[in-house]
Amino acid sequence: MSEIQTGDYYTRHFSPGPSDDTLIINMGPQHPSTHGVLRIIVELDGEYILRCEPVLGYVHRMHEHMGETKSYTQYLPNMGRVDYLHALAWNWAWCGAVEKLAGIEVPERAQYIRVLTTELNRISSHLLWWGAYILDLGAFSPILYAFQDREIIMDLLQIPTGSRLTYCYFRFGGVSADLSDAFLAGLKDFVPYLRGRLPMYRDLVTDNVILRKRCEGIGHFSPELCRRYGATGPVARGSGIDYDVRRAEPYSIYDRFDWEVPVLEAGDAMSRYLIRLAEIEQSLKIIEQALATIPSGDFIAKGAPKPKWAPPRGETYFAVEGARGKIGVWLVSDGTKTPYRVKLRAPGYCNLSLFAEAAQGVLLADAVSILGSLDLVIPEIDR
Amino acid sequence: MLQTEIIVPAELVRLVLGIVALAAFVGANAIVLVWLERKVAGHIQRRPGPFEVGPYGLLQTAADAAKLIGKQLTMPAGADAFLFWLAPILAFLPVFVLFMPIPFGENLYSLDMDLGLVLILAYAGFGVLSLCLAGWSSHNKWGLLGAARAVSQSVAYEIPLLLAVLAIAFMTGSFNLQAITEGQGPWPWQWNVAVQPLAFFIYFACALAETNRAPFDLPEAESELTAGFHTEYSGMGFGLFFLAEYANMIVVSSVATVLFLGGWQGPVFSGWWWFLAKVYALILAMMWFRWTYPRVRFDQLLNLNWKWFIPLGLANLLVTVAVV
Amino acid sequence: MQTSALVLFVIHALIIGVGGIMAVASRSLVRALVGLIMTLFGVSGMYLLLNAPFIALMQLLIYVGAVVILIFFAIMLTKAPAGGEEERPNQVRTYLLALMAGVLPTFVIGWVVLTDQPASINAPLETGLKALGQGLMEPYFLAFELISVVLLVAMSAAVILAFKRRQSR
Amino acid sequence: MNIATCPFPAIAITATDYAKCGSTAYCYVEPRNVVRAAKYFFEAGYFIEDVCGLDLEEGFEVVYHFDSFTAPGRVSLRLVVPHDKPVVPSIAGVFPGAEWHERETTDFFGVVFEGNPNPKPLLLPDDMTLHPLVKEQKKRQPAVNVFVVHRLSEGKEPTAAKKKPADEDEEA
Repeated sequence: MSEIQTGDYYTRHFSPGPSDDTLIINMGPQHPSTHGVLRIIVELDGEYILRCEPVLGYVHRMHEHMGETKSYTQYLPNMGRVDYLHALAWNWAWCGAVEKLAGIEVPERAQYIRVLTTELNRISSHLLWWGAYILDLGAFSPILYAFQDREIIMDLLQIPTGSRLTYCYFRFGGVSADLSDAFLAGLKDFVPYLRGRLPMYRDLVTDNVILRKRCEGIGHFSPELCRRYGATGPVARGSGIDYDVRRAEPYSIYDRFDWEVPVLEAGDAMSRYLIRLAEIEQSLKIIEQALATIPSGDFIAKGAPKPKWAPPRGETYFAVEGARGKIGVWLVSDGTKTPYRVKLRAPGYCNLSLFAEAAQGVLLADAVSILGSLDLVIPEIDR
Repeated sequence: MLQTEIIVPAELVRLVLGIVALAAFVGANAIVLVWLERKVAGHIQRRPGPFEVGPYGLLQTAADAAKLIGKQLTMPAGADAFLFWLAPILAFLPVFVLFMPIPFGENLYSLDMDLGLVLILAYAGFGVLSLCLAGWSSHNKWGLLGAARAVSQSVAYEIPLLLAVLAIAFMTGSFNLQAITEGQGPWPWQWNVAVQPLAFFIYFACALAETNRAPFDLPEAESELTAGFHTEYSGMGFGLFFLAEYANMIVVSSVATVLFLGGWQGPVFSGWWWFLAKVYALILAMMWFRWTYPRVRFDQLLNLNWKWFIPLGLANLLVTVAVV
Repeated sequence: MQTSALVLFVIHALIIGVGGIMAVASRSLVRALVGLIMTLFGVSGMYLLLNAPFIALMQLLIYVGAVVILIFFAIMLTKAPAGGEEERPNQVRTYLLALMAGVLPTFVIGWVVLTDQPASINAPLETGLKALGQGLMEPYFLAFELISVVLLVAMSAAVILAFKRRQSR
Repeated sequence: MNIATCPFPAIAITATDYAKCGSTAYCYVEPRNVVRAAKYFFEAGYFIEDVCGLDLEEGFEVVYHFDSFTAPGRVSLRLVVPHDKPVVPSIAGVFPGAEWHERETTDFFGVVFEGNPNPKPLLLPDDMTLHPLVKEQKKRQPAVNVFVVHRLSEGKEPTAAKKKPADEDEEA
């Protein structure tokens, strides 16, 4: 071949295999099914993937460095931008880490508010994933049905949080505003409404024979694979690993509610799909119980930190269950107003890292299905 | 000076008039269909669809056409210019030939040909050719993959399509579309679909595959291949592929109407309106499928063809021959 | 009608000729293929001139719709080795041989036509489909079956090749 | 876990208050023993949570968080490498998931993970030479200033217990 160097750094360092008949192709960063700006360099034999390598960093914003330059309160809005689909879980992860470090008690009502809004946010994240995944498989309509339901959630969450997507609602020691009656009434109506919609989704999409053929047996992840790559969330639970941070590392008041962790053994894309749908139902269950038992009281602790507050020195690790898996925040403080080190463990990052191994030898169309079933949010992966 | 007597045969006049009329028909229909597709998609997806431009958004397509025409035509570096621009033209031109033998009414056809059906089948092959050329010449790997898919898909699906069509031809004993129409009665139970439901099913499935409509839209498969064979086309280059897709939809629906649904005959007031109604019903069904089903995978598509459609088509043909 | 027939003949001959030259002379395989299609298209027009529409349409259906597409497929799936035979300029000897390969058959056919002129009909008659089918199944049955044997052999060979490739994967 | 029963050569093991700092134990090892430690955690059924860096006055601290799906209780495996020669053996051969975390740490801190199967920049551009999380000299803190180790029962500061160097020559 000619000596002219083509491609960029990553393509040049992606050494092709020994065969002459393969095709090296850039899937992304502008590709319809990489959900944003993920890029995957793929070596294809026909339509079979021989090898692939994800290339990240196209929306990398160095949130961890921002954490070292901003004060604790100033860093709060960053969380909604890490994973914009389940922003409240990240809110919670950051607030929880700081509260754990400084030993701040969260009032009872604030705990309930956090559970209610986070679970609602989880449903909206799963709904969006559901639509987007079916879109990856080539059906256009379900995503708009999902958006219709998600719209109600966003309208609801707008009432207490004031924003629709990148929420910044939690504060150290509570939340920024109390839940209004309009929100509580709306939520009360929403639970049976969504329950009524779910059977329709099942009839329309889940039982569709083409969808089943595209998901069943595709992208099999063994529990061992999940463990080696540290996959968590629906990806791990779809592979038979009974692991949910809300149960395994209990935080807040999740132990008061009666709910289950859905686990399926199959480990294929279909089981991940079903897990997420089942999680919507479980979240509804939690919301229903929390709505029934929400106490009155303060929505933020009396001695909640002021903006220029500095926590004691020390370090802590706090994890919450996000829609995509285990969100972890490792926080090191040197006792000043800015954190010494913030490490954000993004679940999507770990889940995606197993893709290169899982996609070996599958068809390109199946790779799209696997990629979709991982539920990627690229800003969260790149941070 | 040589005196030549110019004889213009009536058949030629009919042909020229027919082609002009067909060009208008195809153009008008494509515009209506694009609008219809968006409206159908909109209503399936619980949104209004286009409704800003003109009444009910009727002028939306015109606005889009103006936009497409106004856009710069770009070509990637390293592409084969001749083939690159030949492909969209080749996609659209044969469409006129395909329409010629179709009888829209008792006397409404532009070419009365004994081999009308064969003519349509023969020229339908050019569509695939244009897809291949487009994918290959655009110097794009996604385009190449799309072209490879287009080839194997259409080669595979042409066989059961032919088998289904042959069953009807055997029954009628003619390739003349007018004769096939007249071989059926005006009432639905006299149509070929009542006698040959399997052939109709196979034909319609294959027609979806041949026109690259969902769930068989693998050559473009935008979630896998970005846009497949027409990834690199801009402006009217893309527009011609788009028009050809809709024109092909009308063609396959028209042929299905003639072969299986009694053509222009209806229980009352037989005429071209019946023909159009049937064609549009089929097209609506195609749109309905597209906006409902996920896309099948490539090997599933081929397996479906080789393991089900071809054996079924052959069996159907054998039974038909035995009965006839 | 004679003049118009002649004009049409010339047009088709030109299409065939240009297509042939394109098929032989172009560097790119796909362009050569387009030339081949042009030739086949012209030939099909010739059949139409001979009042044999069925053969003309079959020519398009089988050659353009299937054979050429398959060749296309083969071209897309194989990569010409860089610096292979096709890339070097041809030698004079090759051109001479090519010219001979083209001219010799013309001479033979021309000679046969000139010495033993077949009885020609001014306006060719259209043979009905039925007659065509009967002709294939009755007097020319053996030839017809032999062709199908050839196709069968080709098909089995293709299957065997495909299986070998699949096993090596 | 206990320093005496620890199956891999560790420098110090501190049992910590899980409720306060989110880990059950901090386990300090020499950089060259990290692969053996990772192997132990792999065989014990842990999964890798993340690999983080931390810039301290003593050097770069690399922290591996391991957690278990079945019996929760995070263990953080730690090691310190000097600023001028930040080289750590890669554990990607044991936990393939560590590959990305290690590459990320290389991007942010310039810590080199020897033996990483794909040592390219992951999150930062390939031509970037700056390591954004490396602190200026005057902003670096010594470890004592940031670590308050919450021991389980006694409130004493941890004492670094040296392990016998008998089996330290085994490299993975």
